[in-house]
Amino acid sequence: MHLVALVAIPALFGLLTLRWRAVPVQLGALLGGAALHLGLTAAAWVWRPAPLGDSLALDDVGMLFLSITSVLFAAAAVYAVEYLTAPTHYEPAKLHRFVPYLLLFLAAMTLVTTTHHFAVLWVAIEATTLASAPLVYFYRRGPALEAAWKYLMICSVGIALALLGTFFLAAAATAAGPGAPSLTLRGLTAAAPAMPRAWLRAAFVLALVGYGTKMGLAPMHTWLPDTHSQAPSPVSALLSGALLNCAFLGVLRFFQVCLASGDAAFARTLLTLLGFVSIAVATAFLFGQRDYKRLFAYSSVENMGILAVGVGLGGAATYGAMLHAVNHSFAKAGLFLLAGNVLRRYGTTDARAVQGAVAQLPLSGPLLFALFLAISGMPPFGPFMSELTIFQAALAGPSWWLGVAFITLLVVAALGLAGVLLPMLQGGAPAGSVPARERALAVAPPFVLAAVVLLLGVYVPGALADFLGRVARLVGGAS
Amino acid sequence: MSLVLATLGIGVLLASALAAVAVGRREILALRLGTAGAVAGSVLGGAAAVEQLLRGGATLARAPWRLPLGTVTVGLDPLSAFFLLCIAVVGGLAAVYGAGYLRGYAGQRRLGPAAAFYNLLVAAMIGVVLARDGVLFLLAWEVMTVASFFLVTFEDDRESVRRAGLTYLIASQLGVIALFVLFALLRAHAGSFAFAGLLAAGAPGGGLADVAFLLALVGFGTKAGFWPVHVWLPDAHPAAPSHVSALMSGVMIKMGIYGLLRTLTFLGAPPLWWGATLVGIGIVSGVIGVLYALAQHDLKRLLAYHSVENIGIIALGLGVGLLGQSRGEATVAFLGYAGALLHVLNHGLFKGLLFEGAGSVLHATGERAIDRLGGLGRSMPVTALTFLAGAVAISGLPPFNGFVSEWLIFVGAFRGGAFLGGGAGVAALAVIPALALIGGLAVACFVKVYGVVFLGVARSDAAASAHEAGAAMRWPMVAGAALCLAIGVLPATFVGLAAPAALQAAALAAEPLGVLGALPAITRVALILLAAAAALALLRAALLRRAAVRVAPTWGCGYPAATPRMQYTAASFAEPVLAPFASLLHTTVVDERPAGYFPRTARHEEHVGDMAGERLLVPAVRRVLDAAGRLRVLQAGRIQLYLAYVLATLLVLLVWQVAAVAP
Amino acid sequence: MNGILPVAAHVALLVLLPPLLPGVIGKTKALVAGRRGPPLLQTYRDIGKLLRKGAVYGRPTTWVFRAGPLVALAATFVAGLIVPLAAGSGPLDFAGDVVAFAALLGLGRFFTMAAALDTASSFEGMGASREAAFGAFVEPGLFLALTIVCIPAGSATFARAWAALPWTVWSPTWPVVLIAAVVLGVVLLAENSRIPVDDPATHLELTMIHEVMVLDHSGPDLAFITYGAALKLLVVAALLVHLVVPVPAEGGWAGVLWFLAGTAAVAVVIGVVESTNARLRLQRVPGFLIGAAALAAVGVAVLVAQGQP
Amino acid sequence: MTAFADGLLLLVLVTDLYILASSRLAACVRATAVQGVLLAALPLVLWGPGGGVPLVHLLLMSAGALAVKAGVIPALLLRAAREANARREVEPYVSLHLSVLLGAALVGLSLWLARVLVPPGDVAATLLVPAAFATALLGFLMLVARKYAVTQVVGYLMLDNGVFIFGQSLAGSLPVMVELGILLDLLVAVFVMGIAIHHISREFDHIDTRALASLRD
Repeated sequence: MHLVALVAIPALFGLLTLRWRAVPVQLGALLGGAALHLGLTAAAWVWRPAPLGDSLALDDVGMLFLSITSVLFAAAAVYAVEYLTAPTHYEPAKLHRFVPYLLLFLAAMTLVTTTHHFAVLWVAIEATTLASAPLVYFYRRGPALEAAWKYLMICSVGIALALLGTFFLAAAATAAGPGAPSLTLRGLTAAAPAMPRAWLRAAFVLALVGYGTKMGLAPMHTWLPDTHSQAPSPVSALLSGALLNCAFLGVLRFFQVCLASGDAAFARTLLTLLGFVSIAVATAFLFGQRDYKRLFAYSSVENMGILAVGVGLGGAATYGAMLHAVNHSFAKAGLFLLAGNVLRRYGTTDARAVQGAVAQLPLSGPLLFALFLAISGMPPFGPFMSELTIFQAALAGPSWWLGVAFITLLVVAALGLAGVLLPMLQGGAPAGSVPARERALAVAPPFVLAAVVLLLGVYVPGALADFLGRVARLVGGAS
Repeated sequence: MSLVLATLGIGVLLASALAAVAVGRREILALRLGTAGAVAGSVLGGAAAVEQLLRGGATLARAPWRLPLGTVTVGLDPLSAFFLLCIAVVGGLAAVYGAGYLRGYAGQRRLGPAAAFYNLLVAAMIGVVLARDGVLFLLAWEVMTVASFFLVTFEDDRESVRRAGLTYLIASQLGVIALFVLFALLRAHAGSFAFAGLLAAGAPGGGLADVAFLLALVGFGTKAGFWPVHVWLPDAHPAAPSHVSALMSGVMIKMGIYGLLRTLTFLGAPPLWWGATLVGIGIVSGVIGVLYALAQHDLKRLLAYHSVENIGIIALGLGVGLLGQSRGEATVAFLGYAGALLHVLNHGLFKGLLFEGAGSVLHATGERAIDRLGGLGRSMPVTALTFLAGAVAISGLPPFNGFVSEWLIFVGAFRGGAFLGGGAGVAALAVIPALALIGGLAVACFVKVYGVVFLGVARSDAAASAHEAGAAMRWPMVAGAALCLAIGVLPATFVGLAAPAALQAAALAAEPLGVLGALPAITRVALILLAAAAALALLRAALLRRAAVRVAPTWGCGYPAATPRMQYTAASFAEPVLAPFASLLHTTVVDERPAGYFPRTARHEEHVGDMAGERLLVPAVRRVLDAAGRLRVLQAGRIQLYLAYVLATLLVLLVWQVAAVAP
Repeated sequence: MNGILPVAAHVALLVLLPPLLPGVIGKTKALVAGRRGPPLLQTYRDIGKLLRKGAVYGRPTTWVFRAGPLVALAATFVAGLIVPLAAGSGPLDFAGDVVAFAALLGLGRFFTMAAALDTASSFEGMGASREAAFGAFVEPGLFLALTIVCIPAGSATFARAWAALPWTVWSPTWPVVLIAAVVLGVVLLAENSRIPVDDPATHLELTMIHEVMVLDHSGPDLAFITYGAALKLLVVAALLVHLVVPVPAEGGWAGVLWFLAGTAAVAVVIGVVESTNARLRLQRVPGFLIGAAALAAVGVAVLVAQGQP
Repeated sequence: MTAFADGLLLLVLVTDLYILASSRLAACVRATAVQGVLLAALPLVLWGPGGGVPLVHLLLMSAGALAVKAGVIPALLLRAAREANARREVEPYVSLHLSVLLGAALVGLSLWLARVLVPPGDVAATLLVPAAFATALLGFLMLVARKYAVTQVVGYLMLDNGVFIFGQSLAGSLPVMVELGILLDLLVAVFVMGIAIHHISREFDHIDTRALASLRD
């Protein structure tokens, strides 16, 4: 029931708000949905919900991504209330174009994390695209339309490939043994050892390319910068922080089947390869980037590459990747929320038009600086530790040069970020300008996210470390 | 006990940093809090270091705190303690100076963060020397970089400052790649990030030690400022507020030396070429550093290049030490390391002092161009006197401290040349003329600086209306000068502090006999020198009491209408020194010769750019960026193109993977 | 060096002998040129006269201007206490004293140049600039020459180095010692502003080096400078003397005699060199000094090739 | 049944190539509808009575596919094309001739892939896998080659049809609910795309995606 409630409550609230457009209803549903979802997720940590058959179940991997999604959604919801109702910004009347889809989006993402059925997984991931496309088009401008169109087309095409991959897996399972094959994780992992290798490989390639498109792995990442630059900031935060992870979970599920088959080496190679390509491509685009929201989007591509590399390398690197998933989600969501504050102050996403953000935005500016350092892998923030974990595992692995390439790319990418962000952050205020008076609700969510990222940099609670270790072992790593 | 003090010091520093930020807009209060914390933290750290050095041995403690990837293990051994001492002394003095210096910025800049990042930087440096675990070390190291980055960009409304900050960040981060790889390699070898584990695992073999050495050289050398990875240094140090320049030049770059020494302790007996390499680096850094310093017209930039020079001297000492170690010559090894270590302290003191002096000049005149100063000795007597002490000290002249450390290195090199034999002997011999040349050039440079800035008459209105710095700025300079003199006069005491660290670096159990027996003689030399000068002064006073003393215009060789602008300038002063090295410098010349019978204007300017930067590194970076820029056409905006990428990726991967298992 | 007597003898030589050297050089030059020249003791007389005079100080000068002559003289004097004169060691000798010796000369140069810049005169600045350049180029040569004599001794100590000098003609190292002597000769000329580096007798400020630096000094200060210059000549010449003349290590009267003879010979040689050479163009001086350093480096290389170290 | 099924699949391939070669939007959409009808027949032909799959399941699938693929979606697309007043695709990125040639190559590739990926179980059609691959790949080619939003959606539909064809080999193993969910998702996707096309034509006065290339680096 618990699991059903997790999915159903936001879905129900979403459908409800589609119908009733009154502002209090919209706000209440948004905040209430977020709170309920967060509460249910927290409860799931204490009382792990019982699975409903083989299809709806919450394992440690799902738990990790569910928790990230839930927390980020709460942060984005609180922020969005301020963002959408601030007098200077958008009239509350537009709330109904926002809240229902956001809630449906949450429902879809929750379903992704809680299902063990590959076809349901596919349906859920496709649903995330469909629910979030209207959000991308929220501003109803030409570029927003373009972004939404690209998002819709590219991700749908990718997802279609993933569906083919899912079918291939079913075909492989059919070939594996007598009896009707099942598309649940349990059924597939059981059948995996006997699956014909060609089908398994083809299935994984399709899933990797398909879900990888949604996840933002290069060279399928192309929709990501467009979408993130056009969507409202809280939506960008959720897209980068939560949605990409959900797509990653899709890849991980396929990877789990490969692991069970005993033939995971090829999958590791592919993950590592695409991971490195992503990091490299993203790094190249970070330099001289003119739009700071696009900048963050490319940084997400880079970080998805890091996750892929971590899982691809296995061992301790996988643990690092899981830790990094948390770090990246929180840091990136915080960055996008702060980007919203910057956008509101300067009225543009052009990085060159922004200067002296630290002086102009006395709260958001320093916070943005801190999260920039965090996402750049600077201590004492979490990404430093997770990237160091992946790196040292990579260096200790069979090809030490992979480790060197990894750390080099990461550092260069951080410099690319610095090259764009520092000129925005630094510099004095122009004469006569007054620093902005910032509203608490616009700063509190990113502040909380930054605090978590900081905490994870200096102290990972033992329980969390154990949990992440279990997650890592589930997806072929070691703690 | 010492560890408790040191960690307490870090605690005080961090707490005061938080407090300085927390008081918000009450800038002066924030500054006071920060300074008080910095001083208290430095005192605690210094006490810890002295206690540890006097007691000897090493202490180790593990905190009940787990980093995500390592342990919080801290420790103090002679090597750490000696560097801790340097941090505490220079950090404390510069903090007091900073309290006076930053006051002038109140109302224009946020002082709270500036004070906080200062304390954070000091705390991070203490963390670096205390760390006994690779992860904690790297963490402290990066925090050090971040904190110093914020300090460098304190005046971030100036474009040049922002650029310097970015350069600094780029250089630091590229350098730190090598350190990451270094520690990961060591961990792969030893199975642990803990230093104890690295030591227990013994020397890595199979070329790994060589690789590790090279990585340490690049990684730590970038922070230290070895040529050619020094390029950030002449930009960043002048950009920072002067007390920060003092701290960065004085001790932060020495963290690179510390890291190098610490790494060497893990790598076992050094082969000959390590020492020879360091000697080579030392020669190039030292000579190039001082030459570029001579060519500078900006006071702080000049001092920054002198840091490159002095790091070169330290590298020479380390090289001599390594050479001795590689040949099992304990005396040579000890002398080299002791000289290098003492020079770390010495350079911290006199470079701190000099940057503080430069800051006072900047504060009083708003001018950093040497050729627009002059005559400040009259209006700023304390600054002038202390700056002179620093100038003599940095030139390696008695009776100041720079002489003592260079003397140790010289003596080590002489002994090395005599006893090492073969390639090691030649390398040691190469140190001697190089150090001599560096010393001679340093004398030339500091006569130039001191003469043009403080002597003669003012070349600009700003210089003419200069005033002495406030008490908070004066006293640290006086204290620094006094310490420089104290080490020069009482070397035995201070070499005694460096000796345990040198022994540790050289992996020696006991001090080689008789090496330091000559130090009391240096005391004698210094005292006789001071006494002789004093006696002569008394003699002259006695003689002049009976004779007429007049003050008159300077003899102008017959030209009656001399103006301040006709004084010798820094550029002209340096020209004959630099002329033979012209090919080593990257000089751009602006030359407007007088033409016609009644020439109106004539101009001659020479600017020396950094060859390593402008010929080597900047083009390399630009090339990489251009390549990245060319990739941008991939994101051309057309959805069909994007879908084609997906299709192409799919087909390639599918055909590759399926063909791999095709029957 | 132990005992009062040798120390007293050393200090006496150090204090009394210097002004004689310019006299000997001057006499030699005069003789070569066929003139009578000034009296041998002229420098003593000049110093005495200057000490009794008053002083004129330039208006822009500060205490640095007054400190210059003092520090320079004091530093040279201490260097003189280190260097062995009429014996195998000086009163202040210690292991590594060679380095201190060179550094003390540097200190003197530092303050002389600083005092020159304190006058705000472009001429004196020019002199200081040239002195700075030549001083910097002299250092490597000086140290390399000292390396040649110190390496066989295994120590940067005058007493040890002089004791280790090969006084048998067929010793394989004597050509190298000869190189050291030649280089030290060049250093001597440069350090003391003699021809061909500088012309102490020139009368055009634009071409001077040392003289133009001290243009504004007068009275006792000038006396100190004049005396200091002579002292420096003696102190540096003492190095050369020990290379070319077998001053007995135990000193005594024989030591004094050998030393006086050697010093006189050096002074005469300087006089002859100054008479037969012209001053080099300023731009060519660095080449001259660097050439000397290169020669010394060759000496060191030969030493290494002989397996000496 | 094999021959019958293969004939059906051959017809699917013919419609694929027809769509690829056609420049008129209406013709493209109609051919899609024809393909939808063929696909709706596929489950019945493949698994027929006694094929081991419950008849209800087959009928539901068939009816669903007919409604969605041959009914609603083509109607939606036709309306969108009419609304945008677009008749024919003038200059596609890849010319029609080249498209057909490339299409033929992709069909070749599909046949090779099908030789390696031998269909498991008792699927009674030799052309099933190649036809699935070919339809999907040709749909992809449409997506890459064409400029108009409507033709792009047609390409997407073909891609999905390819997946659908392959899915028919698994009719036994997928619960009908899931299959219908997939169909529904497809419907909603195309529906959303239709809305997007509507907005595009209103915003830019046509449905040429060249206008949608302002976001770039």
